[in-house]
Amino acid sequence: MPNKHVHEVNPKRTVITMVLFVVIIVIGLVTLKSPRLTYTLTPLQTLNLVSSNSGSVYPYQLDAVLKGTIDTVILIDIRNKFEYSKGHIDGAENISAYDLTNKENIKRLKDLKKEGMAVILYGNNQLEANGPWMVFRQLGFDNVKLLLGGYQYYTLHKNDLAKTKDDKSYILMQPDYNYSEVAKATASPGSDIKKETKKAPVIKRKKKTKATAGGC
Amino acid sequence: MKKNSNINKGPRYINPYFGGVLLGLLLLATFYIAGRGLSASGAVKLSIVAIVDKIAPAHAEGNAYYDKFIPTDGSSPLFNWLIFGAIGTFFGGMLSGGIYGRLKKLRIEHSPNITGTTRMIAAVVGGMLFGIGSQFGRGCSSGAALSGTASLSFGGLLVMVFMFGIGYVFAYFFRKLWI
Amino acid sequence: MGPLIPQGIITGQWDFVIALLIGTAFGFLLESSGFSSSRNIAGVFYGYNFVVLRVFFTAMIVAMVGLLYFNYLGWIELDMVFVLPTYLAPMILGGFIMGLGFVIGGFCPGTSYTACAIGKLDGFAFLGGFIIGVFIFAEAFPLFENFYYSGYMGNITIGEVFSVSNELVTFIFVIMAIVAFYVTWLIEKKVRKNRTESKFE
Amino acid sequence: MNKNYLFLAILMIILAGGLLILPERTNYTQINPEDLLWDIIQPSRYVTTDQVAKMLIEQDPTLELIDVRCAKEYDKFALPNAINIPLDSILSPNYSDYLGIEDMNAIFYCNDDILADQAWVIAKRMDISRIYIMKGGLNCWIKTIIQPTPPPETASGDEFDQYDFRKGASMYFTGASISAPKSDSKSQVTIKRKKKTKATAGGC
Repeated sequence: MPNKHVHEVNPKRTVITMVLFVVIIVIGLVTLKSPRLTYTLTPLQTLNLVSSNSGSVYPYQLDAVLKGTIDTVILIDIRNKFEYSKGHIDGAENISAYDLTNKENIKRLKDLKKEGMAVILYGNNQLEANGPWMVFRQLGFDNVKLLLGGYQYYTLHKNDLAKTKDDKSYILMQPDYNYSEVAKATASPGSDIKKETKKAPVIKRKKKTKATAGGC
Repeated sequence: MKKNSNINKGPRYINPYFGGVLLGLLLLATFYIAGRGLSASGAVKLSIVAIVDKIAPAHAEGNAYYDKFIPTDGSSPLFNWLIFGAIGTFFGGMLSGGIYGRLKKLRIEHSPNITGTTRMIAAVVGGMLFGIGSQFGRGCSSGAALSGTASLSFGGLLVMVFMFGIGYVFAYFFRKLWI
Repeated sequence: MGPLIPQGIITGQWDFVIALLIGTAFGFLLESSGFSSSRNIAGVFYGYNFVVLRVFFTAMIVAMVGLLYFNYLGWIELDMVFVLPTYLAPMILGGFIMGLGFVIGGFCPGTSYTACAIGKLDGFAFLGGFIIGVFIFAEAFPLFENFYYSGYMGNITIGEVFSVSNELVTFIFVIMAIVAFYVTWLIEKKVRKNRTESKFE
Repeated sequence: MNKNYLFLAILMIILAGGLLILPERTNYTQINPEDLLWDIIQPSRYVTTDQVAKMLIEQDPTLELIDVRCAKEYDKFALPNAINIPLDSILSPNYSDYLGIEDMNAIFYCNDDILADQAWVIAKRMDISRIYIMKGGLNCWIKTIIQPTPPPETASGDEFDQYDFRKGASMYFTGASISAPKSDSKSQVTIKRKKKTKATAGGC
């Protein structure tokens, strides 16, 4: 072989390097931790779900559950223990939102799903349970539902839940005001308020407004 | 016995596949560290920008191409990853040449069918073409063709396919230069 | 985890030291594979020495496969790796001109550095020509500025263009590379029979 | 043919073939569900209408208000300089550029909280940082900022300060809408879009 160089017929080092490379990748694959929980809905599916309103439970539907005519439903109060002990919907269990993804609770929810039980999450209001509800729907728990109105609405209508079918006050997303009208209406200049206008932007004092201060 | 004489006679290069695997791993390491591939032509471009900017700053600013590469914060275009990479490439070549005994006095390598002068002219012309082409192609054979394709860039693939393809098309006309 | 510098894990002047080290390794590998000789490189066009194709394709498939595995393992974020933007017509023209320059000059910029480093005057000539070429381009840039930016397709990957997964693209590349290695091995054997010398210093 | 080369070729094919058969993995750009739930529980994801008003008045350059209601509602009334990204198109590439802009605090709002919260959860899952919800939404905005009610006599000084601020803010927002035409608010949106690739630019 006059033109074949010895290095070319001897690829030992190439083999060693490639094998090392493969070993590193294999080690990586073996040690790869798969996450405990995985999303089964894509973000787009989630978006369609929340727009469709299909995972919600209306307060009047709760009536049948509480009266015991439907027994395939479990209520879970996602508020903390303190608030739960102050008062809760009859028959509701307390699993605070912090603990919802615990091993036992996930297992429990899986079992409930297998048994065909529906799970209704509620918090003080719809907003409080909305996030946890969305998380569980994205994880594939399609038996998890969200109570509209939350605990606050429930306490108001504890005794006449069935009659709230036509009441829409708990349905959020509606404007309470005609915004553009309101914005214009208050614009009529009042003499004493006008002085304030000049002052207002000058306020330099940093008032620490706490998240709860708005109070809506 | 015959084998041994061969080793001593032939040039001492490493197995091309070994070189390739190592180069591939180096490229991977570069992606891992810098988030981009290897590059050779960028250094020349930046050096030219730096020189033109030094000699004729007004001209450099007037030209959209130079202006693109002059750092806006007033630092020198030379203070760049690409320049350091190119300096490294030069010293790396020198190191390898030294180890394998190829680091010798200045010489021209050419096919026995052509003169040294012809080879030099061909090299300058080839270099010029490469200089122009690499700017259109957004990189040379290492920056666009190798690193670009390795990072799965479509543009990198285009440059690679056309570079080698055209090379083969025109190889016949320039065979005198090489064989 | 990676890439380190874009994620700000390595900062400051260290990245220039790293650039220097990576460059050194790059130069070493180019030179020791035989890229400091233009006659070795040009062999790829005439069938007597396919070292360029071997090194180039091996490096490419190893890096591609590695990149995708690293991405899968979460060691590198593929989204943050620079994907060369595609400008269709200028890049085709660029490839065209470079191909011509390649077969005439016998080097590419990276290999010409290493050729210079071991004292090859034709390497210096190529580099000189390269500098002139870039300078000509920059000076003439206003003439074809519009063309230079034409055909922009963004940082598009091969998989996106052909609407297949990048894994499949890589797999096809690997198969093609291995077939190319075998075929060129056969060609090289045939061509070398008629030659006295096929490898050069 | 050298056996070693055969081995290398087969090894390479197996490696590349392995890529094809690897099970799908959740995208790294999405955050882990447990972390998502944890983030949802944090009250720090809410900002009050007062904070928003303050940022608007001070023309905080990091403020990016995002109106997630439908375009019809947005056209009727929106906060100054708010961008309209209807909830159902929050994932569309036309709008995703507006999210996750460096150094910008994106604040979602709607009529109340729910739409904004839904948008927030989806955006958070996509690992977009520095996003918030304006608690109470526009209903609360009107109630507290535009039509503030004075606190009872017994209230603390802080509350009176707050009322003063709200009164001022009310004038700022409603009064300003007369002197500087409100319809301009849409054209004032000059928020730069996020660059497509964060990767270091420039090759050769």
